Amino acid sequence: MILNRFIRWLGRYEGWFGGGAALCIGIGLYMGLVTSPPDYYQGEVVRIMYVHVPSAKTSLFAYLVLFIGSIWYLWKRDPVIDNMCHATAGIALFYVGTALLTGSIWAKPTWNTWWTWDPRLTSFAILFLTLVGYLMLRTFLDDKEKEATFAAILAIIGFIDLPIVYFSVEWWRTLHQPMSMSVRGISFAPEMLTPLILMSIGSSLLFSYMLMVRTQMLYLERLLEAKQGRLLSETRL
Amino acid sequence: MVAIRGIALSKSFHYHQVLNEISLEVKEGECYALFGPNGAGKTTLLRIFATLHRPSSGRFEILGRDGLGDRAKIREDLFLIGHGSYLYDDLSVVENIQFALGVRGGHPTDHEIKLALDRVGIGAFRKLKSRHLSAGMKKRLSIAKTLLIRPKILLLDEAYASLDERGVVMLNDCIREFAKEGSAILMTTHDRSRTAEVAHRAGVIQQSVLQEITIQEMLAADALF
Amino acid sequence: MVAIRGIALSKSFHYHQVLNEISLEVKEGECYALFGPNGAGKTTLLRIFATLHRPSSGRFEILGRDGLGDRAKIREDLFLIGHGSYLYDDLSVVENIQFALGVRGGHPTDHEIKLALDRVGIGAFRKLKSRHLSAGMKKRLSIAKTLLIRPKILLLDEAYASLDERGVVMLNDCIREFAKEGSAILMTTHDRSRTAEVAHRAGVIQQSVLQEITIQEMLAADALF
Amino acid sequence: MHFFNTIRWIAWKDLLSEVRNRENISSMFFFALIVIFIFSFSFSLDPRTVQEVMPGIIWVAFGFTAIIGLGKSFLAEVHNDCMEYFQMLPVPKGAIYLGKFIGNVLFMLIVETILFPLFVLFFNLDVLEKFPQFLLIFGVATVGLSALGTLFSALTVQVRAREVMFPILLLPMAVPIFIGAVEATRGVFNGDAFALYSHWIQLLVVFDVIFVIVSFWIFEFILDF
Amino acid sequence: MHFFNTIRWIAWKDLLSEVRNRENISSMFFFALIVIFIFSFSFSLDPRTVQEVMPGIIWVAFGFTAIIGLGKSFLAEVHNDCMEYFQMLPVPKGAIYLGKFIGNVLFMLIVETILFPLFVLFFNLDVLEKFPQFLLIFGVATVGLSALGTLFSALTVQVRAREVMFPILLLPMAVPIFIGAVEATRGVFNGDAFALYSHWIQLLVVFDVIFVIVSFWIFEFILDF
Ligand code: HEM
Ligand SMILES: Nc1ncnc2c1ncn2[C@@H]1O[C@H](COP(=O)(O)OP(=O)(O)OP(=O)(O)O)[C@@H](O)[C@H]1O
Ligand SMILES: Nc1ncnc2c1ncn2[C@@H]1O[C@H](COP(=O)(O)OP(=O)(O)OP(=O)(O)O)[C@@H](O)[C@H]1O
Ligand SMILES: [Mg+2]
Ligand SMILES: [Mg+2]
Repeated sequence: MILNRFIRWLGRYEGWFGGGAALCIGIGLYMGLVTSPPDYYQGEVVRIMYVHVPSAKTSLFAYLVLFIGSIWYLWKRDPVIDNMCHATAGIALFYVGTALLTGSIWAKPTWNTWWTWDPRLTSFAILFLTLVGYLMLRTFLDDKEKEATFAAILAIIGFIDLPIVYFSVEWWRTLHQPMSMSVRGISFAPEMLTPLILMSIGSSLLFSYMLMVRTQMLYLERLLEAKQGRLLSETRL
Repeated sequence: MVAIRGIALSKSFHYHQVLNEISLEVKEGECYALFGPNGAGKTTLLRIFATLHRPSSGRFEILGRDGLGDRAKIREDLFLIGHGSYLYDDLSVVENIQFALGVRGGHPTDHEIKLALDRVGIGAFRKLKSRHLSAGMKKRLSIAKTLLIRPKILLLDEAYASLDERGVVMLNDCIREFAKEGSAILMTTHDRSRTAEVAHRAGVIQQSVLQEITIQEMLAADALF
Repeated sequence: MVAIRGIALSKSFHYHQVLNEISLEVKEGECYALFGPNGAGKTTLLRIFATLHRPSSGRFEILGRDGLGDRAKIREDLFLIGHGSYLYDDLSVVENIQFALGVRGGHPTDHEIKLALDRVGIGAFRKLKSRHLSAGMKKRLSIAKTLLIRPKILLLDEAYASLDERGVVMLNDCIREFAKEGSAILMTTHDRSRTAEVAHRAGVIQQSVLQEITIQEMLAADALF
Repeated sequence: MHFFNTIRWIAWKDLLSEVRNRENISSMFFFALIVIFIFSFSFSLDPRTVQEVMPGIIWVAFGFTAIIGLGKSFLAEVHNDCMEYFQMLPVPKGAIYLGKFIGNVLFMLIVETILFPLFVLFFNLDVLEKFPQFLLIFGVATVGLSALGTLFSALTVQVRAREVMFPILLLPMAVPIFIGAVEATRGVFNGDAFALYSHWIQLLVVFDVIFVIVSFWIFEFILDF
Repeated sequence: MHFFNTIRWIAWKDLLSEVRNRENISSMFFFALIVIFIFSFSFSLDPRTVQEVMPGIIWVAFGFTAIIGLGKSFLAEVHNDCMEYFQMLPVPKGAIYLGKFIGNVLFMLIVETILFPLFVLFFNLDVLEKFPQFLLIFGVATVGLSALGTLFSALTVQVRAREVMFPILLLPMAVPIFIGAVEATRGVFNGDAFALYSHWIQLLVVFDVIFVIVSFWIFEFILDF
C-alpha cells in the first residue's frame, strides 16, 4: 500500500523521467555518433558501444529490480508489486534483446562471428531465455494470484544467473571485454566516456519511465478486467 | 465460538469476478449449507476457506486465526472433500489412507482404519488398488479419511454427489456426529431435502451475493435455486 | 419398436466382473432409469451401449442394428452425456457447439444455436471460452448439443449431477420432449423423486443383476439402493 | 461430403486453438531453441567437426522438437474426454487422422521455418544457394514424422504412461526417416550433386506414403477398440 | 518429528508406486537407450571425433532423460488433485520437496547406473580405471539436475502447457550444470589430472548446494499461491 502511494506520487513526475531520458539519449547519441573519435583498433564500428553497453547494463539492473520485486511480492502479496514485476520483465527483455542484437552485430566485424560460446554470452543468453520463459509462464495461468507467485518463484531462481553474467569476465578468460570501470580504474578515453555515461543515464531513465507507464497500464488493465468480470457475474444463468 | 468467518471475500479469475464481497460465519458445532445456481461460486468459496485459492480481496478467519497469514496452523484443523479424490492409483485403499494420514502426521492403527472403512461401507475393498474404484467408492474413501482425522472444520463440496442412497444416510450420520463433537461443517449441495436432515443454517449465493435463509424457508421456498 | 436391446451383456475389467449377463430393452419414446449402488456398473453398461467399451460377452442391438458389427451406423443415432464434457478450453461456447456438430456432419444455423443455448440457460455466456465454465454450465452445454442433434438414442449418466434446480426442471422438460418425439432415453441416477417425473420404467442393478421395477414401486420402496 | 467436412472442422479447431493461445508453436520453437543452445555448447565445435556432425545435430534437434510438439497433439483431445467423443462419431476415423495430421504438418513446418535461420546464425552455416534442396528434405521428412507422430500420439494418450510411451514408440519407427534426412542433409552440406543423395529423398518419400496410408487405415482401430 | 515423517512417507509412496508399476525407471531407461541409439547413427563417428563429442553426447542423453523422468515426477500428484492435498497439509512444504527430491535422485541414479555400461559398449569407451571420477561427476550432476527438476516439475504441473513449460524453464537454468558436467567429463576422457578439472566439480557442488537450498525454501510458495 505504501508502494501504491509512492507510485502515484512518482506518477506525477513521470514526464520528467521521459523528458530526461529523451534529452540524455539525444545528446549522447549525437556525441557518440558525431563528435566522438573512431577507435584506434576498431574504427567506426566502435560506435555500437554507445547502444550496446548502456542497454546491457540496464538489462542487468532491470533483472535486479525484478528479483527484488519478486521477493517483495512473496512477502507482501501486493498486486501492484506484481504488476511492477510483470512490467519489469517485459522491459528487461527489451533491453536484453537490444544488447544481444547490438552485441551480435558488433561481434561480426570484431570476432568474425555472430555468436560464440563465451561464458558471458552464454550466461546472457540464459538470462534471455529465462525472461522469455517468465513471460510465457505468465500467459499460461488464469488465477492472478497463482500467476504472480509462480512468476516470482521463477524470477528468484533465475537470479542465480545474474552474478555469472556480471563476473564471468573476471572468473574466466574470455573473448568479451572485461569490466572497464572497476576498482582497477577506468580504461576509456574521456571523449568516449562522456557519451557513454550520458547514454547510460538516459537508458536507465528510459527504463524508469517505461516501468512507470507499463505498471500503470497493467494496473488499469486489471481494474478493467475486474469491471468486465463484475458485469459477467451479474448475468443470470 | 465462530469457527469460519469470511469477511468481504472477493475472487476473480481473469475477466470473471466470481465472488463479490461475500461475508459468512459458521459457528462450532454447526452445519451450514450453501445453495446456488451453477457457476455461482460455491466451489470457489469453499476452496478459499480450504486455503487453495487466495481471495482477490477481503480476508477470513478459521477458529480465530487469520486465513492469509497463519495458513500452516489453520490447515491442521481443516479437511476438504471436493472434486479431487487425492488417491494414488497404484496404492491400495488401505495404503492410500495410511499415506494420507501419515503425511500429515497422523498414526492410525490398522484397527482404526478397518473400523472407518467398514463404517463407510468399503471394508471389503481394502486391498483393491484405488485405480479400480468407482466414483461413489472414492467419495466414501474420502469420508473414511475424515472419520480418522476428525477435523474441526469440514468442507464438503457437492456433498451428496455420486453417493447412492445408503451412502447419503451414512454421510448424514457422520455429519451429525461431527457437529455434535463441535466441528463446523460447511457444505455445498443442490439437494434440499437431504440437506435439511442435517443442516442448521443455509445460504444462497446468487449473482455474487450471499443471502441467508432458515431451513424451513429453504424447504418451503417455491423459487428454485 | 425396441430401440435399445442388450442381450446377456457381461463385462469384466481385469480381475473384476462388473456386469454379469445383463439383459435390457428400451422401446422408442420411452425413458428408462437405472438405479444401483456405487460401483454396481451403471456407467459401464451405458458406455457399452455408447460403443465406448466392448462387452466381454453378450451382444446388443440399437434400433435393430447389431451393436458390435454395425458400429458406424449405430453412432449416427446415439448421444451420450457422461462424465466428459467434450469441450475444447480455448474455443468459445458457440465455437465448441459448431465444432461438435460440424465434425459429425451437422450444420446448425446461428439462430438454432442461439435458441438451444437460451433454452438451457447459458445464452449469456455464448462468447465465453469454455475453460471458464463451471461444472453445471458444462452439463447444460451438453444438453444444448443434444437439443441440436436430436439423437434417437440418448444416454444420460448421472443425469442430474451438478445441475441446480432450474437445471433439473429444464432437463426433465427436454427428456419429456425427446420421448414424445420417439427417442429412447436410458439414464442412470441416484435421485428417485426427480427421476419419477419423467421415467416410464426403471431398473436396479445390484450384485451384477438387473431387476426391473415400476415407477410406483421405486418411489414407494423402503429399501435404499 | 461428411468426410472432408470432418477433416476441415478438425484442422480448423486445431488452428483456431493455436491462434488463440499460441501454445504449440511458441513452445515447440523455444524448446528447439534451447536444444540448439545446449547442443552447440555441449559439442564445442571446431569448424571442421561442424561440417561432420551438423546434419546429426539439426535432425536430433528437430526430432526432439517433434516429440514435444506431436506428443501434445492429442493431449487436448483427452483433456475433456474429447477422444471418447471422436470414438462415438459416425464418420470414418481416418478423417480425424487426416485433420490432425494436416494441422501437425503445418505447425512443424512453421516452427522449422523460424528455426532454420537460427541454425544458420548459430553455427555460421553457409547454405543460401542450397535453399531449395533443404526445403525439399525438410518437407518430406516433416510429412513422415508428422504422419507417425500423429498416429502414436493418438495411441499413447489413451495409455497410462503416455509421456514416455510416445517417444519410446515413435523414435524406433522414425529411425528410417532420421537416417534418410541426415544422409540427405549431409549430402547437401558436402556440396554433392543432387543425384548422389536423391535416393535418400526417394526413400523418405516412399516412407511418407507408406506411413500416411497405413496410419490412415489403422486409425479406425485406435478409436474403436 | 512431523517433518521427517512427511519426507519418509512421500519417498515411501514414490518408491512403492515405482515398485508396483516400474513406469518411471523403465521408461527413463528406454528413452535414454533410444536417444543413444539415434545419436550413435546421427553422428556417424570416427574414433577421433568420438573423443571430442562423447562428453556432449553423454550429457545430452542424460539431460533429456532427466527431462522425461523428472517432468513426470509430479504428474502422479496432479492426477487425482493430490497436489491440492499437499497444499492443504499442515506441514512445512519443504518436507514434501525433500521427499520427492530423494525419490528422484534415486531413480536417476539407478537409470544412470544401468545406462553407463551401455554407453561404454556402444561407443567402445575405455573407462574402467577412471570409474571413481565418473561416479563423482554423475553424483553431483544428478543431484543438481534433480533439485532443479523436482522444483520445476512441481511448478509446471500446475500450469496449462505443462509438457513444454517444463523443459523450457528447466533447461536454461540447468545449463551451468550441463557445462560443468560436460567439461569435467571431457577432462576425464582426456586423461587429465584430477586437479585440472576439479574446479568444474567444485562449481557443480556449489550449484547443487544453492539449488537445493533455494528450492527447499521456495517450495513453500509453489504450494501456497
Ligand atoms: C552477442 C554478443 C554480446 C553480448 C551478449 C554482450 C553482453 C554484454 C553485457 C551483458 C555487458 C554488461 C556487463 C556489465 O554491466 O558489466 C556487456 C558490456 C560490454 N560489452 Fe558486450 N556483449 C556482446 C558482444 C560484445 C562485443 C562484440 C564487444 C566488443 C568487442 C562488446 C563490448 C562490450 C563492452 C566494452 C562492454 C562494457 C564493459 C564494461 O564497461 O564493464 N560486447 N556486454
Ligand atoms: N480456475 C478457474 N479459472 C477460471 N474461471 C474459473 C476457475 N474456477 C472457477 N471459475 C469460474 O468461476 C465461476 C464459479 O465457479 P464455481 O465452480 O465456484 O461454481 P459453483 O457454484 O461451484 O457451480 P456448480 O454448481 O456448477 O459447481 C464459474 O463461472 C467458473 O467458470
Ligand atoms: N476402466 C476400468 N478399469 C478397471 N475397473 C473399472 C474401470 N471402469 C470401471 N471399473 C470398475 O467397475 C465397477 C463399476 O464401475 P461403474 O463406474 O460402472 O459403477 P457405477 O455403477 O457407475 O457407480 P457410481 O454410482 O459410483 O458411479 C467399479 O467397481 C469400478 O471399479
Ligand atoms: Mg461447484
Ligand atoms: Mg457411474
